[in-house]
Amino acid sequence: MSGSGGIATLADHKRRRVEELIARTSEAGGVSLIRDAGRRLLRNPTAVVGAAIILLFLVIAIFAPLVAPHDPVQRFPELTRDLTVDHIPGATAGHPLGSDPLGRDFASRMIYGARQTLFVGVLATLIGLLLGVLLGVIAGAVGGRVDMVVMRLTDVMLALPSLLLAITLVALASRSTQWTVIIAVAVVNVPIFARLLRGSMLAQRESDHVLAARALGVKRHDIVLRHMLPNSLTAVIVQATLTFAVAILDAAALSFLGLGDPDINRAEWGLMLGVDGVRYFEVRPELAYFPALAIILVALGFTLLGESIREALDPKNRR
Amino acid sequence: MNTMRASEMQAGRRRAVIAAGVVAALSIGMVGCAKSDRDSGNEGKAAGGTFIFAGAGDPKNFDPIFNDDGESFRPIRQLYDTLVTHKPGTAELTGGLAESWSNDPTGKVWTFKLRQGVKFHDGTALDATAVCANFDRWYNMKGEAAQSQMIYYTDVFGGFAGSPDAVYDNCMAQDAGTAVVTMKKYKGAFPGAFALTAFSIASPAAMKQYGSDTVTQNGDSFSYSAFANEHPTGTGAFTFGGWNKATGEITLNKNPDYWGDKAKVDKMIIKVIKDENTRKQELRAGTVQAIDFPAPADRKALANEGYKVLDRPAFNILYLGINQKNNPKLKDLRVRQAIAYALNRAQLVQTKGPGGSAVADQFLPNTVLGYAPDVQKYEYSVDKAKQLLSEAGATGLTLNFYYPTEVSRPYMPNPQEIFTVLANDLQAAGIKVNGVPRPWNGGFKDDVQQFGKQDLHILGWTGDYNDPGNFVGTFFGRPKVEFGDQSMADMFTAIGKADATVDQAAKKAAFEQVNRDLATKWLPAVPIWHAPPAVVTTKNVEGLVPSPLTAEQFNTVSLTK
Amino acid sequence: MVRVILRRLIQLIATVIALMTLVFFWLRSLPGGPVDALLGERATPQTRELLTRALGYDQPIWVQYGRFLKNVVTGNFGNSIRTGEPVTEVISRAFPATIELAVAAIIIAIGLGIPLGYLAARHRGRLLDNATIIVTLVGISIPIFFLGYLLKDWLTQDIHLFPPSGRITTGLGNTDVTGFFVLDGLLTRELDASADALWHLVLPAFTLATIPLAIIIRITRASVLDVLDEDYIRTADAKGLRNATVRKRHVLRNALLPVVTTIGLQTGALLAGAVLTEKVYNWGGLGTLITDSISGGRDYPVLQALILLAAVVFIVVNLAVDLSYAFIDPRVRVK
Amino acid sequence: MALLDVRDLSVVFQRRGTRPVTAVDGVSFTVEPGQTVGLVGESGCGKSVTSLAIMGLLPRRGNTVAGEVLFENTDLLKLRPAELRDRRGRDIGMIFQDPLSSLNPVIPLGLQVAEVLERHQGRTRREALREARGLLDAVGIPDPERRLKEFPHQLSGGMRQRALIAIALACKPRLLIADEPTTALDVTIQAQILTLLKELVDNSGTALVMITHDLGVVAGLCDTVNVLYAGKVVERAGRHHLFAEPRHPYTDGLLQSVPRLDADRGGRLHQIRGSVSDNIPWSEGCAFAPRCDRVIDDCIGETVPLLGGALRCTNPVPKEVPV
Repeated sequence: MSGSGGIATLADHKRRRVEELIARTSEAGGVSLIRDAGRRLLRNPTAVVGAAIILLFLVIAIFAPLVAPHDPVQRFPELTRDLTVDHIPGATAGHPLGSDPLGRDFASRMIYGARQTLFVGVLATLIGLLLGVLLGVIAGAVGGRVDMVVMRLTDVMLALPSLLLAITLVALASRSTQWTVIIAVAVVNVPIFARLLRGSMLAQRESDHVLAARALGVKRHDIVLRHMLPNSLTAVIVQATLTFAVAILDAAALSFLGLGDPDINRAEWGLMLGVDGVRYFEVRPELAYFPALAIILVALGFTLLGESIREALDPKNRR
Repeated sequence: MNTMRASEMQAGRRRAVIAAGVVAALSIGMVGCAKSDRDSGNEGKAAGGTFIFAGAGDPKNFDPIFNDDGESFRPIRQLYDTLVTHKPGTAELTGGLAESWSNDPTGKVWTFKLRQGVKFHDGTALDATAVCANFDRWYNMKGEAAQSQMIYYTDVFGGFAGSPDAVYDNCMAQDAGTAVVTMKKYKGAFPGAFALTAFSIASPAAMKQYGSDTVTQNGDSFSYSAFANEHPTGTGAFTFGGWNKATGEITLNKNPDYWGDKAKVDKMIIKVIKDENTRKQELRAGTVQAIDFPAPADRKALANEGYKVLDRPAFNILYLGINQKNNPKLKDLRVRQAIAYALNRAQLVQTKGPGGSAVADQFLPNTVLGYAPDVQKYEYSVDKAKQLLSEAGATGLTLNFYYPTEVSRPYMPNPQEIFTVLANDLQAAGIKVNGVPRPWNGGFKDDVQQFGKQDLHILGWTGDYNDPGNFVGTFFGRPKVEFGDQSMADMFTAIGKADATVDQAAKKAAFEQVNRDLATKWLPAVPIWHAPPAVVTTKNVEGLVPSPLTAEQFNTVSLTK
Repeated sequence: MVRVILRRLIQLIATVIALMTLVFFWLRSLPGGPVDALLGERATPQTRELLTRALGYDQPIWVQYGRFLKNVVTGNFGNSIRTGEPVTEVISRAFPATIELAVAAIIIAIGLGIPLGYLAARHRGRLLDNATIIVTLVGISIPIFFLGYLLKDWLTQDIHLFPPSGRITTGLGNTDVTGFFVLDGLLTRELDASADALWHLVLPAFTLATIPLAIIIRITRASVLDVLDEDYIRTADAKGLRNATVRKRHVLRNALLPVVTTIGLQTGALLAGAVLTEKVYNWGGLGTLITDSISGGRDYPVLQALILLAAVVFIVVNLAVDLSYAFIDPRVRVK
Repeated sequence: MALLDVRDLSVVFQRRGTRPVTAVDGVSFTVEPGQTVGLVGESGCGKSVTSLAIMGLLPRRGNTVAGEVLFENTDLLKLRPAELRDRRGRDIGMIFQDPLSSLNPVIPLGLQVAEVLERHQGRTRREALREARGLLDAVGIPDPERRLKEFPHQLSGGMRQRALIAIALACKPRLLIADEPTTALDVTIQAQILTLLKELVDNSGTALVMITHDLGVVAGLCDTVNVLYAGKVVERAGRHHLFAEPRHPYTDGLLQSVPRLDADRGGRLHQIRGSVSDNIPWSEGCAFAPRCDRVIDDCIGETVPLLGGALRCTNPVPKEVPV
């Protein structure tokens, strides 16, 4: 929209000039929040770095079978031949990173590690997120006694610091499997997501567009699903990216405490670092350094992205 | 809700400032101390005559009869003596508090000639009455709480006063120097079992004074007497100096009037460090002079750095247990043999065995009576395995393989790795393996020994005394859920007979036959390896003699400058 | 204020009871457990049965629960399965160790974190700022048990700069008054003991401090930046106040509000981190106790008490934080 | 001699990765001692930026200030930060738009008033607080003793603004800059605050720069008025002149868009077409052209000069010919 009414009287070339000038200025100005956020993300180097790391990680994870030279659980005679409890053979033909403590191809295990780590991280995050969001929505939307109960519940969970809760859960699970670890790490995040969602729900219940919708007589669940949830989700997404990093770190910590995934055939970085890496540190430090580095990188990637998304969405940084 | 006055605000700010100051000071202080203290730290090193030994776990208490684990026995062995003991570095019996002992033809009556002039730490004399007092104490122990904690006693002596299967009858003090112990029936365990640390002789006076027999149950556990915790009183080479639980230090002082070789160090501290890696690092840092159970992976490195790596002669066994109950196919000997052939034990020993470990072809080390050199060996052969399986019509067999987590035992330093390797071998021979991990105390022992849920499992044993009964007897002497109840009655009877044989030569022959049959006829389990646990000391530690029973006596240890 | 505290206390009790009941029934439903843990490899069926009766596990579950509750109310948590001493003793011995460690860590985290965060904010976008950001990010992303492991390997083995583990040099730790070794040394005038304890404290404290430090730096930086473009800072400048005054009186005080809350939340992280740090440095505290009571033999009595304690500490600390918050921020006080 | 002489002041914002934006574009005006000058314009016309630039309160990062700000013949822009701080609050006071956010929430009111006295008049805390009490009284805050210890959130909007005024005038500055001092307040309060301001500046002979978008305010107290559009002064005139016969179409538009009681009923209220965002750079002609009713070809092309230092328009509203 431009004041063409006024400039209509102008000579054509002048009018055209004016119109294009206006066009230029307005295009620089008002843009939608999301597009604007996206713009700022791309301009933000940290975001780009984070995204790049994650992308690489995903690619490796997805195409592990194609990238990896060998089967990660197979034991190779040429490696076991001079493998002893206090000597682990290094790089040899066909095994760029040499052997692991059981004569398996370490390089392949590192590569498949991406896959397993992704699996653990994603599942832990998703489960935590779904349960959390569900609780949060219910609490936030229904309010009243339900809200009270849910909040007490999260209180109980939050009363135990994250890793402690995970440890306890694993201990209480008696049988230790990969799933106990995933669940434990997931449950830890439930209250966080729940509170997050409840918070933004409550905030929105009073917000104009919801009030408007209510005034128009839109059904409650429609309001919740169509109007409130979408607006809360951005926050949830940010939290999720950050949670992922925490999840894989916690998984590693559990392995270190001997409470992690007991199946050492499974190539998962946390497991590799927490068990073999530490035990054989002096025999072959790479067994610790590589998984550790991988974990740090990925955790870093997700943190970077999460933080910069949050920053980008923060209205304070617009203009 | 009163609002804050401006003056308070000031105060608040002042507080903040002070806090900040303290913070700064402290953090600086720390670094400062870090520097200033490095030297004084190193002084702690070879402090005169103090020998610091890093153990792997907390003891329970110091009353011998209520204990059954090595970490409790280590200090107890220094504080007490047994009637019969082992020659240093071996499992051979020799005189302890008893200079000599004899056994009547029925094998039921044991006569001990006691050493003269031996005194307990409280000054009272060790004589026949004192010895009998100990035997009677054990036999007449009251209360389920106390009885349930006397693991070795129930195992060896069958039961308590009034129980039908109790082995002990009475103890007579013939004279001050002669104690005569009479059993209701012969038991092969003796005399070896008399050397068990659990059956150390304690001062009756002290036990009376400190109410040694009061074991009280509280919640899910038990608390023990002042005798067991603060005033353990025996005849040992060291006297009790105290147990600092906050730092995990047990202090033992030289006993100047010890009847045997007096301790060469004035003081010994047993420092509890649970993590094997940390034990090694403390050794390197020079804060301890010896560490128990080094990580197998570290032995070579430590040896190269000039530390003394002392191997204990292997006196343990790791086996692959086979439970015949759940899967009928396993009742077929050929299937069990196939499993034996399928396992590449040589490779396992080479790749995962702690230094000095060796493939086991029977369930007891060659130092033990009844070891048969000519048992069937089951050399690794996938083909034989496959062939046997197909003969037995057991191709495509799937087995539940239970293995423990959250545990490390001398015979099983790293269960997960061992399982992974074995499973791998079995898979190669066409046996599908379904691995089931269980926490050691969180279900493994239950599932395997109580409910027998498994088809296969790995477990092991460290011998207590030199007797085949203590090995094969414990495993296969009676029906056990672990290997599938009631199966193979002939095995039980054969072992029972061998165990009951009084004449040593005959007993030897009998057990040799048992071992041969275990390998060829019964094969209830597959022996994997004997893995000697080690002790590592600094160069300046002399005279530490590693014992196959991990029963080291530290009075012989000296520190050279 | 009083009402707030009361409400929190009630909430605390409720939480605790819920937790305990949960834990109790859960634990009882598990295989193995006390009986298994108490009996070594040599357990014979007889002893096992003896023990089950001695512990009253043959009685119906609700009877056991009743007994358990009665004990808890009377402050009796039973005896540790591993050591046989009263749980309260075991814990009261480990507690000072962890507090000593945690306090040292918090001191480091706050003492370094707030200044660094503030500086980073003041030098926004310059080298110092970017460096700090990167370091903190790595600090958050590194598995701290591994960090501790490396520090230990680098600084205690070839160069004996620090002791590898423990709270005090063997033999020196006989000055047990409060259980806080640094303090004990001072109290008993054995300064060398104190110094030694401090010296042992350095590595574990720094390891444990990593994450809180990183987070405090980030929060401080962020909130200082927020405060800097607040209107009232502009007002303060318009008054012509000296730069120092503006920072001390107007910027810092407001910027600290969110930091305080963070510190509160971090105590949780500290307790968790202690589990790892203490394992790495063989630090005889609550963390070690937790790991031991789980993997070292399912020591449920201790575990129960520990969970309870952790909850109480966490809640109490956060209450304290809220109160201190009310102390700094008048707006909260009035509501 | 002018108290404040702003010469060709321009401010350019340049944030990373964006085109530079000229917020203030060569603005010049003067303020005589005791005089009240208005800066008027829609939001975004650069009036607030001008005031901040004068005070040197613009964030250092990302913008460049050019021109001269002569306060009693010393160029504030050339002073070192420390020197500037000595003058702020002592020679020049300032009042801001949002009284709540402009007061520090965690510091009691008393201190916030007192600190400026401590700073510039070397008072001790006690003296300063006593004086502050008097100041609060002067700006009409009831029960000042109590208020001294209270926090901003405990005061009403009006009282907060009075407090800000008290702070700004604490050191009897010779110039007071009020940036939209009333927009955040209820109409009734607005009037009170304005009258308060008026009598305070009159009594103390303080010069006042009143920045507002509200011509009503201007009508109330300004001696001369500068109308800003897109960072430039487009018209400058004495209050009566401006209201009597606005020459610039923009000014005209503003005036007509003010509802008047004497307007004939039902006559629809005039409004200026479009919004601030649709204007063109001054370099291309008259920035207001796209929204202007009186736009002619000559408006587009090159920059329009400030004719006679009073009017920036090629085709102004004709003077009314007396009938």
